[in-house]
Parts: sequence; structure tokens; C-alpha cells
Amino acid sequence: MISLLKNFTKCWWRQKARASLPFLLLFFLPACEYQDLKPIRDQVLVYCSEGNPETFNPQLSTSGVTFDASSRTLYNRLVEFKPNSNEIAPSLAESWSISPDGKEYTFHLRENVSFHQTEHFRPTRYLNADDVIFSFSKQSDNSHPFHNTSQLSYRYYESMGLQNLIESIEKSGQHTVIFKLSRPESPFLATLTMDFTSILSAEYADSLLIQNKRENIDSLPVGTGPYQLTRYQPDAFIRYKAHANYWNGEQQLKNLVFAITPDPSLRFARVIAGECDLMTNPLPIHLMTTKKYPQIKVTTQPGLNTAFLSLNTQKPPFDNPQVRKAIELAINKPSIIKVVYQNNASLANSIIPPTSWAHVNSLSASQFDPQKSRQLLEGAGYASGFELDLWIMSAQRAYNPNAIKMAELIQQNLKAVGISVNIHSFEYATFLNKIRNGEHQAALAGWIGDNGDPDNFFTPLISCSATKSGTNSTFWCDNEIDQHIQQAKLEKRQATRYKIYEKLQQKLRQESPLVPIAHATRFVVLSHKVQNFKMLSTGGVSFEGVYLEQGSNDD
Amino acid sequence: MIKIILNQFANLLLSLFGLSLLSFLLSLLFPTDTIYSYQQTNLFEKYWFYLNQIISLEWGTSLIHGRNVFNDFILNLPATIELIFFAFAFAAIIGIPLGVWSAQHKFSYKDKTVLFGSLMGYSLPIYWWASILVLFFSVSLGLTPVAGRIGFEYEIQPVTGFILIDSLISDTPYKIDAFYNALKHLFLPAVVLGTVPMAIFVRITRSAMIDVLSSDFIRAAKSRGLAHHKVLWHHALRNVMLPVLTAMSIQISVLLTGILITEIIFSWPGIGKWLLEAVHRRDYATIHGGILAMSSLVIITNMVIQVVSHYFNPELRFKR
Amino acid sequence: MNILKVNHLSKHYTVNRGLLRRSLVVRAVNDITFSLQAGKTLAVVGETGSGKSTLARQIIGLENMTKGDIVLNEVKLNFTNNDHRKMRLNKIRMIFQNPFDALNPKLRIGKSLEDTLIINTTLDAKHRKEKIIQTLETVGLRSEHRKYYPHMFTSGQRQRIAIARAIILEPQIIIADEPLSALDVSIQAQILNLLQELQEKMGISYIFISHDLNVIEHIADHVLVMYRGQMVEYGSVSQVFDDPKHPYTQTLFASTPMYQKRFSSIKPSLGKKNTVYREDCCNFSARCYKKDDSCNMTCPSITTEKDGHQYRCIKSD
Amino acid sequence: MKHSEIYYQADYIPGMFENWWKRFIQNKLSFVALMGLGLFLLIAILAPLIAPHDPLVQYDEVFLPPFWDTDGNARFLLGTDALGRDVLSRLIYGIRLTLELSVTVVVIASTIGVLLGVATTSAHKWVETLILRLMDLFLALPSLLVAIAIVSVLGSGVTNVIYAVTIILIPHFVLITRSAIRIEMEKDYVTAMILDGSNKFRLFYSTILPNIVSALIIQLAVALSTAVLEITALGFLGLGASPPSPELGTILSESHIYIISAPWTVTLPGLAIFFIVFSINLVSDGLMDTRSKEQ
Repeated sequence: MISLLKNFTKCWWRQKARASLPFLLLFFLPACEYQDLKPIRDQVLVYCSEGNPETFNPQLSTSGVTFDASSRTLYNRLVEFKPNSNEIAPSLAESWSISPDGKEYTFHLRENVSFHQTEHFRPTRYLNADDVIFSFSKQSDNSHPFHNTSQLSYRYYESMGLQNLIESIEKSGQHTVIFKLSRPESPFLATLTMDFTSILSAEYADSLLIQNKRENIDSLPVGTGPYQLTRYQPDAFIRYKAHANYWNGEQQLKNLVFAITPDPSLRFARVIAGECDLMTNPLPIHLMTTKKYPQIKVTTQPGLNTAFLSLNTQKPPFDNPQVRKAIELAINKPSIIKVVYQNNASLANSIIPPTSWAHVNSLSASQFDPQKSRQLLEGAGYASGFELDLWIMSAQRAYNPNAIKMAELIQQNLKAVGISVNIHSFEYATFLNKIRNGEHQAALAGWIGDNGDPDNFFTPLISCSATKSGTNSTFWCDNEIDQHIQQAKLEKRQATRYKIYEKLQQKLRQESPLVPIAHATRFVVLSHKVQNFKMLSTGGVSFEGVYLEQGSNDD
Repeated sequence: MIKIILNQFANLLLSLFGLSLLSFLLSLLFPTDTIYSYQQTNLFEKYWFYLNQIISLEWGTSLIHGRNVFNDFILNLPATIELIFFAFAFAAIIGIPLGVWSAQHKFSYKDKTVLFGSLMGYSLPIYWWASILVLFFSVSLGLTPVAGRIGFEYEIQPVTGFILIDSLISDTPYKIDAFYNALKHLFLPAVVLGTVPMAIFVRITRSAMIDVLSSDFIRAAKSRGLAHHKVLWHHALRNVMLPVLTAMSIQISVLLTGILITEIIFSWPGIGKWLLEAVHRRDYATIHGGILAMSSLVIITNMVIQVVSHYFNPELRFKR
Repeated sequence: MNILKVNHLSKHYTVNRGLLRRSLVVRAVNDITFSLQAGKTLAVVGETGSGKSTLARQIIGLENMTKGDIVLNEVKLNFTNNDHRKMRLNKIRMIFQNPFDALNPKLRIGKSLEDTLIINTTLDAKHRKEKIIQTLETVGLRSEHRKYYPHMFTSGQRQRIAIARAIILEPQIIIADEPLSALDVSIQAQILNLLQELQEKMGISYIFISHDLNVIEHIADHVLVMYRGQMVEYGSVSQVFDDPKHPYTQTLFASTPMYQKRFSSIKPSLGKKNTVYREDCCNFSARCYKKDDSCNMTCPSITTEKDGHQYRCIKSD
Repeated sequence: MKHSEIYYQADYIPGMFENWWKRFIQNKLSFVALMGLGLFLLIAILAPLIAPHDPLVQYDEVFLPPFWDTDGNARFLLGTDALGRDVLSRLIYGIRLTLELSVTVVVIASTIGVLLGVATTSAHKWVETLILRLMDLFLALPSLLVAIAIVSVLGSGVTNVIYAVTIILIPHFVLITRSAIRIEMEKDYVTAMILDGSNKFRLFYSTILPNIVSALIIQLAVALSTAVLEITALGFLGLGASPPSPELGTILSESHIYIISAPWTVTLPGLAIFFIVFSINLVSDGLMDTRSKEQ
């Protein structure tokens, strides 16, 4: 029926357009031209991304949107995870060795790895140890000329505690780098897969220093990755072209575009209409209707993420664990999972998602119990309730498809125990900034694991050091817990680490600095044309090896 | 004529002066706005400093992107102008003939239908109207693109900033395709933005046409035996254009209101989207500069239209 | 007895003509002197813009005077004095030219009339109603007309209502600013009769502004001819109509069909107005059929003949 | 005495309002529109009585389509939204809230505007110039832009929306009042009233006001439709009433992202706004018609 109408409309407009005045042509003829455009469309992969990257330097960010646009496209790390596994594979480092005491890591770099050749920079040499040292000392050394190129700080580097961990990085010949650690650290290799350890070009930095344009290192990136940046227009698109001299072979797909589309409905519409080939984080309701559209398919993966309600423990009344507990009891998590996630998520009792080996099944499940919640509030002296400002971000995240909805549900839940909630919505970057400054009382936040190691949840989210870097949005700092976290990092054996993490998680359940809500399942909606696309276990998208099937699927 | 221009120019300066006072007040209310951290103690000196900043186009830098606000505005402006132009063209091309036709059949059921329809168009909440059109044309029929200014597969280097021009002067092999693609992208936003002005054009043209058709000189022309269509197009329409032109100057303001909504819905990278995103980001430097720039633009455009309509109005032109 | 005396009355406006040009003084009324006796009618004649209406507005107190004075019942009126103002508004009433515009369309007639009584008298509601009915009947309408709205009346009826409104306070003087010009000829006669009837019955004096010489001959006792703010001729009806002295008056007669025969020798000049206005001088000279160079040299003063007939012209014989 | 010109003999002379009403309902369309508008007002007033559910309560059925759909449910006539709230109840309360806000705005704006308008006709020349210049400036600027400027200074929220839209509407009232009064002041009956010795208050109240009231009522209707559109637009842009408040624009902005999968959550509130505005516009068209017939 629809296609009949479609044909009819097309022909009708075409006839009209031929017969009538030029202005009609201008307006209506374009609607009939779709077929003619096919060939060019097939050479470009358009990814409907969720927002502007904060920067093109992954060292400066914690947001997945930024990583998708920078580290995963433009850069490489020393080592990387194999797709869909926790196994670490070589990347820029061909091989590595760890000293017996676990404090010295030696990496042998790949030879003949070339950097991007761009309009503003022509590399004259291949990757060598200097680039690795530059990339790390830029983050660690306060007096490094490239340390203060941006107003953003090295949040990951700080929150992962690398400042204290890495004692020195030394070069031993052109292609060998030795990391010396202050103590053994079992998740260190996993840390080196993380986006913020991407390797930048030291030669590019030198040329910028001469031109006195140091800030360009963050905005006009030069990396070793599969694609290089050609143009960025904020709120519109990012354009990439294939890196011709990519060490792993030039990509079959020559052009890549990130179409910046924050509205999830618009993203979905664009994929259906064929304007985009791929999108992440579809709305659950849209997933229910994908069968209607034969041109698209959906792939899923349990997510390495947690959505939680962060309570600022520095501000009353959340300095009182009783009140925090009461909040957790008052929130109806199953209903949130049903309504907000359309059941595409699992209920969270801890910040560690079930896909991680540190997940504890036996953890006491959180009960929805307004009665008890009210008692706790009474006990804490809030029998008549209080007013609560709940901050949310307007953008949709992998762990939370609809923060507004979730906030509204929580608002209802808390109203039942006498707490009146005012919802304040902020744009993503603003939200992060304000949270970092601790301006909030309570906020709907979340975390996406990005190196597969459980420590990647504990250190940034609840350690004391992370209250300074701002990823610990609860500002909760407990020395005992901190010790446990450190202890687990030093331990090599996974079984022992599991024991520590189990204790840690039980302690967290008692203290409730944050209320874990859900672990969202991850979805990608993509056109059938897209081939060889694999989801990263850490949640982001990488286009390495992806290509478009030519000339098929004529709808 | 020169006197009229001078007069209008004086009016313009006065309006801009008032505007600068208002926005100066705004800048006092936004202490976060970095560039206007006044050293002066005296209010007058502060204002003088502010005025100097504004006139020298030092509008501060965006708190989010760190880019110069005025440059941002200029960068985003062509997309908006392009959209407004086509919306206007759509409104005028459909609205004016419909108004003429309606006037010719005045008080008949045809006329009433047109009037009823135009009132409907006038009452549309355009954010909703846009959603409905996208749902129908783009999602169900797949005839038009969902959003954006041009397909992402086309890489057009900005030269003039007007994508239709840029696509044609670009040295890519697909420039004609790109041009058509850009036109396709323009279609729905232009229709959405043009709907309310179109409804207004219909009504204004109709009533002006009825006035003119019943005037003596048209009756005289008819009695001279001139052909009907000649009377209509040569004599009547010319006199109708004046009220329509005046209406246009009011429409500029209406269109800019529509721009804010239309650009958001269609992800159209113009000044409306730019400003609203700044509002959501609490990017005060951009909000401030954006509001100032858009307001000045409206005031200046209004002045130009006034001068033009004076030029086309012989009655006013020869009046001393 | 003179109930109203007007001495050397003048009204000058200053008109701003933009930044670059000098402002201009317009003499709308310039040095007018006359007096009005009880029960008599003074007609003021002149073309549009001659200052007739301004004169009327000054007498009634809507506009202040630049020079001169107005004496009502031996009292020299002070514009800012509230008692004087009250007295003037009560004793002098006005009838407007356009009967369609003179009545508030949103009020019933009775209400309009009642407002006048509420403001100016201390009568209670019952007496006000009686007074309204009585007045309506006096002007030839019926008592139930007070419930009607203005749009329900013909123009003649409306003018009757306007007259009712003027006489309801039993004034001494009624200023009628071209009260007939908007009416059909047959109705003009009726209204004119009504006005005369009222004059006989109530002893009202009229200042009757008109350019219709026919009507003036019929109703007036004295005639004042104005030209560009100046009085050019003044006298009794018989003096002015039988022997007009001023060339302007003569031109007026010559251009009125009824009197054309008598003045057939006069060829009204079609020249423009004098471009320069000269106070106290002849400003009619450019259009005057009698003018010669002396008109521009000498400024005429007012000639008063023995019988009281006045005119301002050096060439009249 | 002559009685020759009496045409009306009826004992009962209908009042001004009655006359106006008769002329108004001659136009069937505007009469129907008035009934429609009355219906909306009735819905607004009776919302707590007629809404089948609490607009904020979330039921378990999420995205239930309206009853005419095969999956529909008679319990939720117009279906449910993303949170399982009854769409019909939210619409009813939305109409109530939106109209409440609009009427408040129009009442405040018209009061201030008319007073300012009167002030300009009798105030000092420079006060007059100042007010008029300011009003001209505000009129020249796009209304939504002014509202956004105000909201971005004051922050979003219902109260600030009221301020913003009020400020947008005031200039229209000032200018309409002013020009209507100036036209009236030229009329002979006003002069006559002055000659009766009327004071300024009585002059305004009994003579000028009845004659400008129709212009003001038309402006009230126009302002009401503008207010509805602006308030909902601000709501749609996320600058107005914040969720979960059932303001129609806010409802639209919340459900906008579901348009592809659950279109009824978008089309229905949009239709409600459209019909409110449309009926107000039809009524104001009718008012203008009536007024032009009168003159």
C-alpha cells in the first residue's frame, strides 16, 4: 500500500514538474531523484552519533562519545582487547614482557607505523618510543609544554591513579619502551587498552610548538588510527577518510561520517530513511518496531555498564547513610526496568555488571519497601520528608535510554515517602562540569566500563582519589574501602581479587553512597549494508574493518 | 527619497541604541559572561565599554566551544538565510495566487474554503506540524530526508556558506546530485517554516485585492474593455504588492520565531539551532551574542523593507 | 444688551517643520472683535480654513486665546478659572456639524442626555427623566426615543438630539458649527425652523457658523466675514447683503448662484493665496479683483461706517 | 411639532451587547468555534471531575495504543504514554494547565498594557516617547526570541514563562489602546462630553471605553491564541513547565521522541493545541467580522 502510494506520488510529481513552472520544479522535482544518488551513498558510512565530542584528544575525556570520535577512530593504543573478549592483543606494541616482580613492563613497538598526513602536518618519521613517552608525560608532567593545552583535565589518568603508579617510562632503543611501576598492579595491561592511553605524535607536537599553536593538538588530531579527521562542524557532523598508510592495511571503507544527532527518535528515523547506516542506543520502544523495517537489523550485547542514582554525601541529608538507604528502598527498580528500559536491562544491586567476573550473584537483593524506607527516614529525623533537587542530563546514554523518564519515576516513588523531587535537566557537558564541582544534591549518572577490569568501576566511582578528579560523583571517601581497592589492584590472582571485591560490594550495600539501578543491554541498529561490524565489549563503536556491501538492498 | 532613507536610518540608530541598552542590562545580569567583566565603577563608563566591545565585534567566546561568538554567528547565518529565503518563496508562491484567486471568488464557497484553510495554517503549532510532515513524507513515504542540510555522503567545501551555491561551484563529480540533494533537504523545513507566513499572505493578498478590485481605476480599466487577466495581473496585482510588502516586514519577525523551532526539529545548522543549543548549555556568551545579533538583524531588515516599500509606493515617494 | 463681547481675540500656533527649517507661526484667528446680543444671531462666514471653527472653539473654551479677551455677562473670562469655565460651559453650548459623529454610538440617547444633566445639575433621577422627556419633546421627538441608540435615527433626528443636548441646560448662547451642511435640503429647513422656534421661546442667542449665504440671510441678525483668520467685514444682515464692501465678500456672493446676478460684474480671480502672510495687512490681495500695487504697500485698517458696518479694505469705495 | 421621521415603534430596544451577539452568531462558523472554545474551558474547569485517571499516576501498561487500535484497551481510551500514564487524563489536565497559564498571562498583560496605553495618551511627552519607543522595539523583535532571552535570564519554569509571554503581549495592548483612544479623541461626541464639563475619569469610563472595548476584545482573543502558541512552544523547547507537569507543550516535548513508534502520544496533544488555537482564531475572526459590520 505504502509503496503503491509512493510510486504514485513520485510519478505524479514528476509529470507535474515537467509541465509546470520552474519554481515548481525547484520544489518538487528533488523528491523524485533518489535513485540517481545511490552510487555515492554506497561509498560513505554514516554513523548517527549521539553528541559532539568534547575534544579530539581522548586523554582529556571520560565520555564514550568523545572516545568513539577520537581514540577508536583516529588513534591506537599499545595493546588492545580482542573483539568480544577479555583477552589482550598486540596493537602498536608487537610484544611485551613483564618482570617477575610485576613492576616493570617492556613493550616492543611495531615498526613502520605511520601517522596521518593532514593539511596542517606532514609526518617525516614512523612511530617510535618518543611518541609513547610524549603521550604519557603530557598527562603526568605538570610542567610539560603540552600539559595545559585545554581547559579540560586528564580525568582518567588521575582517577586511575597512574600518577602514583607509573614511576618512569624509559626508552631503550627506537622501538622499545619500559614502564616502571611503583608497585605491582594487576589491571595495568587492561588499563593500557583504555582510550586515554592513545598514542599521539611527538613530532606533530614539536611542529606545533614552533608554530605556537599548541592547542591544535587537541582540536586537529594526528594519530596512527584507521581513519583521519577531515572536517568537524559542531552539532552537525564529523568527517573522516581512510588512513592511506594504516599499519594494519588501508580500510576498504574510504569515507566515514559521524552525523551528530542527539535526538534518539531522529537517529532512528535517519536509519530507517537510509540517511544513516548505523546507530547505537536506540530507544526500547523503537526496538519493538524494527521488524516493520526490512532494511535494518539489530544486534545486542549485555552491557558492561551501570546506571545509578548518585547521592552527594557531602551535602545533608545524604551525609546520613540511613537516608541514603531509605532512598534505595523507596525506589521501585523493577518498574524502572520495565518502563524505562522496556525490560532490556538487568536489575542492579551493585555497581559491577553481571558480565564482569567480579559480579557477585549472592549479593543481598535490594527490595522495594516504601514502608521500611519511611521508618528509616523517621529514624533519621526526616519524618515529614524534605525537598530534593535531582539533576539529570538531557542526552540519552548507553546505560540510560531516558533519564527524564527515570527521574519522573523516581520522583513518584519518593513522593510516596514524603520526599518532593525537583527535576533539573542539563545538557551533557554542563551536567558533567557541574557534577565535577560537586554542585549537585543528587544526580542520575552512570558508568560504562572501558577496560573490562572490575577495578575500572571501583577506582573511578568510589575511591577517594576520584573525588578530586570528579568521577566520584558521590564525593564519598572511606579509607577502609580505599584500602580494599588498592589491595585488589596489587593482587595477581583473580580468585583472591574476587574475594576482596565481594567484601567491597557488601560494604557498599550497607553504606549506599549511590543507588545502583540497572545494567542496560546494548543495542545497535544498523543497515544490512554494513558488514563486519563488531560491538566493543566496553560499549563503544569502532569502525576498523567495517565496510559497506556495494549496490545491494535497493529499498 | 534620500530624506526617507535618512529618516529610517535615524530610526534604526535609535532602535539599535535601545537594543544595546537592553542587552547591556542582560550583560549586567550575566556575570558569568567573561568578556564583560567590567573594570569600571561608573555605570555610564561600563556602558561605554560595553558599546565599544559590541561595535568592535568582540562578542566574547563560547563558554563551551571556546570559539568566537561573532564568527560562530556568521558561520551559521547562511543556512538560516537559505531556509528563510525558500520558506518565503514557498509562502509567496502559494499564498499570493491563492489570495488573488480567493478575492476573485469573494464570499463564494471557494473563498470560504481558502479562508478557512488559511486560518488553519495560521493556527498550526509548527513544532507539531513539522513532526507530522516528517512522519508522513519522510518516514512513511521516504520521499524527503528526515533532517539536515545535505546528505552526509556529499562533501561540499563551504565557500559562500549557501549550500546550493557551494554545491554547484564545487569541483566534485557529483555536484548536480549534491545540489538536488540539498534542495530535497530544504523542502520540508521550508514548507514548515513557510506555512504560517503563507496563511498570512493569503489573507492579506485577499483583502488587499478585494479593495483594489472594487476601486475606481480597476472598474475604469474594465470598462475600457481590457481583458480580465490583464486587468488582474497588470493593474490590480501591482497595487496589491504594497500591503503585501508591508506584511513581509512583519513576517520577518514571525519567520525568525519559526526558525528557532524549525531548525531544532530538522537539525538545520543555522542560527536558531545554534542559539537554542546555547540556551540549553547555559552558554551565556553565545546566548547574549546570539540574541543581540538576531535582534539587530530583524531591525535592520525591517528598515530595508521600509525603504524599499517607500520606493515602490509612488504615493509616499512624492509626498513631501 | 450684549451678553457676549469678544475683543481683539487672536489665536496663534507655532508649527515645527523639522530640524532644518524655521518654525512657522500660523495665525488661525487674528484680532477679532464683535459683540452678541440676547436673542440675536450672529453668522460667521468664511471659506474652509478661515478660522471660523477655531473662533468657535475659543469662545466655548476648548482653546485658549493668544491675545484679547472674552466677556460673558459682563464677566471677563479667565481660561484657568474653574468657576468661569463652569459658567461658560453651562451658558454656551455647541452643536456640531456632523450629526453622525456627535452622539456616542454606544449609549442610548437618554443616557447621553442624562450624563449632561448628572454632570451639570443637581437633579435627582426622576427629575432628570422628566427633563429629558420634556427636552426631547421640545425638539420634536418622543419620550420613548430616549431608549434608542443613535444609529436608529435619521440624520435630521440626530441633529434634533444634538440640539436637545445643547438646550437641556437652558443656555444663553448656542454655537452652531455648520449644523446644516450634512443634512438634506428639506431637512435643513426643518432644523432651521426648529432653531428659530427655540430662539423665540427661550431667548437663545446663536453664533451660527456657515458658508451658506442663503441660510444666513434667513436666520442671522449680524454677519461676520472672515478670511485667513482676519475679520474682513462685519455688519447687520441688511448691510452686508445689500451692500457688501469688501471684495472678498463680494466674491463670495458672486460665487453663490442665488446672488450671482447682482454681482455678475465681478470675476473672481483664480490666483493662488498670498504666499506670505502679513499680519494686519491685506492677505486677500492675490485673489482680489480690485487689487493694485497699493495693496502691497499699505496695510488696511478697519473702516467703521456710521451705521456700524465695518470692513477692512483700502480699495472699497 | 413634527413627528414625521419616526421609524421605530417597538417598545423593547435591545441593548448594545444583545445587538452585538446577534450579529456575532450570524456567522455560524464563529458560533461553532465559540462553542468549541467553551467546551475547552469547560474541560479545563471540570478537569478533576472528568479525567478518568490521575495524570501523574503511572500504570503498568506502557505505550498502550488508543481504544480504536486492536491492541487498545477501553480502560485507557486514548492509550498510555511512555510511563504508563493515561493520555486522555494528561490531555484534559494539559488543556487545563495550558489555558490557565494563557489566561493568566493575557489578564496580566492586558491590564498592564491598557494602563500603559492610557498613560501614553495623557502623560508627559517624553514619558510617552519612552514608552512608545520601548514598545516598538519589543514589537520589532521576534516574540519567541524575547521569551528565550527572558527565560535564559530568569531560568526556565512556569513563573518565568508567565513573565516572558506577558512581556511579549504587553506592547500590542499598549499600541491598540493608544491608537483606539486617539481615534476616539477626535470624535465630536468626545468633544461634546468635554463641553459637558465631564472629568477625565468619566470621559474615559462612559465615553471612550465603550467605544474601544470591541478593539480590546479582539486583541484579547488574538493575545490568547498567541499566548497558547508561545507557552506551548516554550514548553516544547524545554524552557517552559518542567515534566511531569501536564502542560501541552511539555507533553509534546516529552513524547516527541516516540513519534515513530507511538505516534498517538504526539499527535493527540498537538491536535489539542491546534484546536484550542484554531477555535480562538475563528472566534477572533468572527469578532473582527462583527466589528466591521458594525462600522
